Amino acid sequence: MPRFWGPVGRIQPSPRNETWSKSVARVVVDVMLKPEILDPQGKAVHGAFGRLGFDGVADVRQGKRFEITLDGEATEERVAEIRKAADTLLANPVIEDYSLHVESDAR
Amino acid sequence: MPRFWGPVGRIQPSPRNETWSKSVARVVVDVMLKPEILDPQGKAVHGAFGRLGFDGVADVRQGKRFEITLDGEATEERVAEIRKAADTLLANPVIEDYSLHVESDAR
Amino acid sequence: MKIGVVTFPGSLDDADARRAAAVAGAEPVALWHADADLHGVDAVVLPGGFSYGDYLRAGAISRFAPVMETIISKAGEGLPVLGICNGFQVLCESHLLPGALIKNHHRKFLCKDQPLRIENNRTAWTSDYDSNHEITIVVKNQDGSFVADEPTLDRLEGEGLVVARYLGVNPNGSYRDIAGITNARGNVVGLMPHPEHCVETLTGPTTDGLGFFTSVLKAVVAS
Amino acid sequence: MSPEMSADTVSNAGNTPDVEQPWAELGLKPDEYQRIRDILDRRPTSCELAMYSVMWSEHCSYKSSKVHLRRFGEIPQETPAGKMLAGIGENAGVIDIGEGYAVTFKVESHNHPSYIEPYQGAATGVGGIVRDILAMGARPVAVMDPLRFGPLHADDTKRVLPGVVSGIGGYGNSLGLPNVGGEVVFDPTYLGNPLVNALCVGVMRHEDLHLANATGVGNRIILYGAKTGGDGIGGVSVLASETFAEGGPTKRPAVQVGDPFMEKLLIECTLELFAANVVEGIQDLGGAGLSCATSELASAGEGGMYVSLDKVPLRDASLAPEEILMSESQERMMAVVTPDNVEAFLKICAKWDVQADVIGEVTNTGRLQIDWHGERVVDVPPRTVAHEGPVYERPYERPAWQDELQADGAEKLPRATTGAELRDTLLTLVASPNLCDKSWVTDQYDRYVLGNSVLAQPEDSGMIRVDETSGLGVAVSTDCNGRFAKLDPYTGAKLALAESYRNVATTGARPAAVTDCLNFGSPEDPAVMWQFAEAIRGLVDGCIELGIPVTGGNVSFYNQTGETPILPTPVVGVLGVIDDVSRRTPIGFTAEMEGHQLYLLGETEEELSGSEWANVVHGHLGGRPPAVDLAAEQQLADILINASRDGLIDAAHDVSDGGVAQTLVESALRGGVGARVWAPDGLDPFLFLFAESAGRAVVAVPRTEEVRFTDMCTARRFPHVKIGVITGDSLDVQDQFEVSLTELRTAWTQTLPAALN
Ligand SMILES: Nc1ncnc2c1ncn2[C@@H]1O[C@H](COP(=O)(O)OP(=O)(O)O)[C@@H](O)[C@H]1O
Ligand SMILES: [Mg+2]
Repeated sequence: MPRFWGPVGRIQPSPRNETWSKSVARVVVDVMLKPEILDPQGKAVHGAFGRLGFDGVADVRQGKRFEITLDGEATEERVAEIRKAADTLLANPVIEDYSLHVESDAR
Repeated sequence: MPRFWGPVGRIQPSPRNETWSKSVARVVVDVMLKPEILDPQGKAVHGAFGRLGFDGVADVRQGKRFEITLDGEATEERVAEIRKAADTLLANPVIEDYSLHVESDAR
Repeated sequence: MKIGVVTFPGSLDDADARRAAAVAGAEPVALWHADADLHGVDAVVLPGGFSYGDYLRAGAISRFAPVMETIISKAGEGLPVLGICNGFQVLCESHLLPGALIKNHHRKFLCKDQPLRIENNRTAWTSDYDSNHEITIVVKNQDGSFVADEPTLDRLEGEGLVVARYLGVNPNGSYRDIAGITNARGNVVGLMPHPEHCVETLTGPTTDGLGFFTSVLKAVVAS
Repeated sequence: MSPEMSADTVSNAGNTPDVEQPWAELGLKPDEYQRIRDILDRRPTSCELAMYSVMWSEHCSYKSSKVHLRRFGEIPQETPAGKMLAGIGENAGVIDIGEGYAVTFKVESHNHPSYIEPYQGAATGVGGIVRDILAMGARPVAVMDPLRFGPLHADDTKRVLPGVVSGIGGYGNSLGLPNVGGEVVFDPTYLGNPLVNALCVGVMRHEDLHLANATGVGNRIILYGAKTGGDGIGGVSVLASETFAEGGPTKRPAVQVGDPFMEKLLIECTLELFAANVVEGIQDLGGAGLSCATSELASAGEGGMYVSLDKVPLRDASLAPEEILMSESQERMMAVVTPDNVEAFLKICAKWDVQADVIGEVTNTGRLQIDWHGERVVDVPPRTVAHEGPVYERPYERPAWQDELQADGAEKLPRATTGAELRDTLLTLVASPNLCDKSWVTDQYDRYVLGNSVLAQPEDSGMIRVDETSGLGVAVSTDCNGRFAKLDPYTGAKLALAESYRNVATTGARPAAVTDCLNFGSPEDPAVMWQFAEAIRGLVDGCIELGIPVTGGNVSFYNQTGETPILPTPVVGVLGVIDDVSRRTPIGFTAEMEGHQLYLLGETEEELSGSEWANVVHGHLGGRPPAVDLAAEQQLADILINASRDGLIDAAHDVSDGGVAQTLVESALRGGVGARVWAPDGLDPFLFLFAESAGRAVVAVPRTEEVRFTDMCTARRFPHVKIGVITGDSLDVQDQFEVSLTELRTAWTQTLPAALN
């Protein structure tokens, strides 16, 4: 349990707002429902677009984005590990596809 | 009904598996919880990484990804509209940040 | 005295809220999300449920309903508004109340009988409780964790705007155990637990929730 | 977009009799394919072939079970509560419960999908049964979920169980339906075959009863709800791919994703349509989608039906006509509406943001005719699709191992004898997966929504208030002990019925009707088929004896991994009626009951085979299950119901898995007050605590009512014996051992969280 809710997140420094000193890398995994699978969430957002008067939207799909900060550099080996995690943990291959990319230190 | 879910789905062609003929554009909005807000889902994934033996992960944050397919081209005006939608609807500025980018026709 | 209860697409506890209003002695009035008219009600309840499936963020889409425009403006004039669970989420999304509600820290839906302390009994919805009254009512939600930045939390506490706090085990990870908050004027209250399920011994764990509905009757009469 | 599609039309089929068709891939047998050709007097079009193949599948046609299910018709079709207003053959059975109300309830399985994708499989299982109830004209008011998984500590259970539970909660909670009961059972045979059964109860006024038939020539057929996508098409894609000039269709998902928000809109919209009186006939779309809905509606009507597939709103325009007919997209309904009501109908749908389209009409052709792109792709007699499918008399035979199994009784196994050993046994059992606290599961379900839940889990049955003024209500329980059914499927089915019946009566409601979900292995295995036939025989005999009919249910076959079938699992749901829910009897011992006398009703025998004790302590399954005496069950029920009505008892709890010990533990922990008990004279303390004889309950009698209560039992010559008194904060078994409620609670509650968190 502590493993889980424990003091995991020391503080969660995010490159979005902070400058970075240590060498860290970030891997991003985007998980989307397969196109043939119904996406009720995207549908709800699409409906809301319409009612709010945002026109010209053909479709909305809603998925998940995981930002994974590594403890050091994004070596090939570690990215392969994350890919394995994406296959088994982050995405449900029965209904989802994912794509993965490594982000450089800063944005 | 048409009002709401609208003539949404004519077809939901997805660039993932199909080739594209019509000119369509896709805007992607990534929404993440602000770094100071606790992210229970990211934390759970982080915990799972640990238990599955994926080491060296400093942090995981889970957010949302919206893939918005436009009916035509991604003109500046329409992207501005989507940005407005992101400000008011897709992200809650009290707890979330977002970033938006236009994707080219194919991946 | 009329209490209006809004039904959004996906509202679930609307009938329960109307029943609770009736048990308290008010006349319940069903309000419809797409109808901006409040039909002369003296107070409004935004009920629990999963409006629009809560697919985007809880309460995010309902906030744009026509009825909400009227409610937002009338709330500014002092109309008593109680948001329960999904209703609380709608109030935060509408910025009538600060903060936001995110997924429970354990990421599961949780339904249990929850002890609370009423910390502010000066609102339109809590005057029938003693100060620091301990009650037990139902908590049930998926996205019940109240979050806000530190200055906001400090302000809520400093100004006595925390209406109710969880006692015992925090059921959802809410910051500072906050279960409910109010605006400065005390007419708008957001509450994660469900007082409307606790008005009859036969169907609820207690009748401790009735006070919210009897309080507002008095508030309306007094005003 | 997709390549040009061309359909296999009826005229094309007439002109090309020799085209090879993939009937075998679609699961049809050679004689079945030939029969289709005989019916049509030509080869079927690919759309027709798709329809026949799916409607003649085991799941839709009940071809292996029909001959046995027919026996339910031998049960008198009256219920103790009132008339049966609709029975087997309808979407769900309906019974009159008085005061102008009717209730409908049914249990269904979603086992296989829940194994593949636990969350969505379970979620859409709830969605499907709720639409069945809605289709009868009723407002769904509660759900229950009998679940079975592999061993708690198996890895795959950790994948399946949390997904299933959050799927059931995710869907049911979002619909605003209280979950008031169910089961969570673990056994190794369910490891590759979890059982996810879902039950829904609905309430309506008599005049709101709607049936699934298409009558009235010229009446419109309206499809409403979600758009049609490529969900759950599976094998039919093979067929569809043949109709593409090139390229082939996109991938079709085998998994259906549920949209509970859509279903909530569908419920409210449909109820408003009923209230506005604009619906003639109605049918939900579940398995086999449009094929099933159109052919069943037409078959149950008197004429024919015409449908244009071009009017069906699609989520994916690349769908071939075969796929549109087969799609199992969720959250859809089909209604038959008179032409002058169409506008009102569409207006109500628009109010709820529910898409609705007129896709056809009732005709006098006697045929189901379907067009696509202006050409006829289906032209069949609807009854041959929906109701006159193949019927199999599958061979069945009592397996050779049955005798050996029954000879290996648990009564000979070593038992605890000293107080300390009994105490250990108790704590071990209380913490075992089948007997431990299930709130890790049930806390994920909303049991309060709608404000009419008078009793919910862990009470003996769920109880829902139907009328707020009179207090009229219904109680429902579901039960099955698959280990008993394995030892003797006939008796096991009767025991499941008896337990469910007893659970309903224990809460003070009078049992009135039965629904059942028969979960078995492969019907092609004669041993499994024998188990199935025996279970039905047990249910039929049992229902006749108890005087309650089977109103509907479901069969799930092929629950097996390799050669190993699951325990035969005939889940039985019993619904009872109570005049005034304020008279309900809960299970808990509360502080107000301090000093109440505890009585054990019924006889305790040396019956340990198939018990939880044998299972947990010895890992043993053998012998004969407890004897079942339904006349005694009926007497017990009468006593419990009368005692509740007359205020003679304040708490009652039936005795089943785990024996009297478990009954006492649950009552004590529920209310937070303990008991001092003793084994009655002449009864071995071990048997007193752990035997699982049927027909028993423990009741709490106020001292002031003791004479009246015992007089009532004596007058009925029903066995009753005082076993203790409610008091203190421990379970004190005199002369044997004492264990504090704190220690019991820790043992009882920690098991699931420790395994699953
Ligand atoms: N085990 C069973 N016991 C009683 N009735 C059953 C059983 N299995 C199926 N039925 C009945 O057979 C009919 C057809 O079942 P099914 O095709 O599952 O209905 P639906 O398509 O409406 O869900 C229903 O009326 C159902 O109640
Ligand atoms: Mg049906």
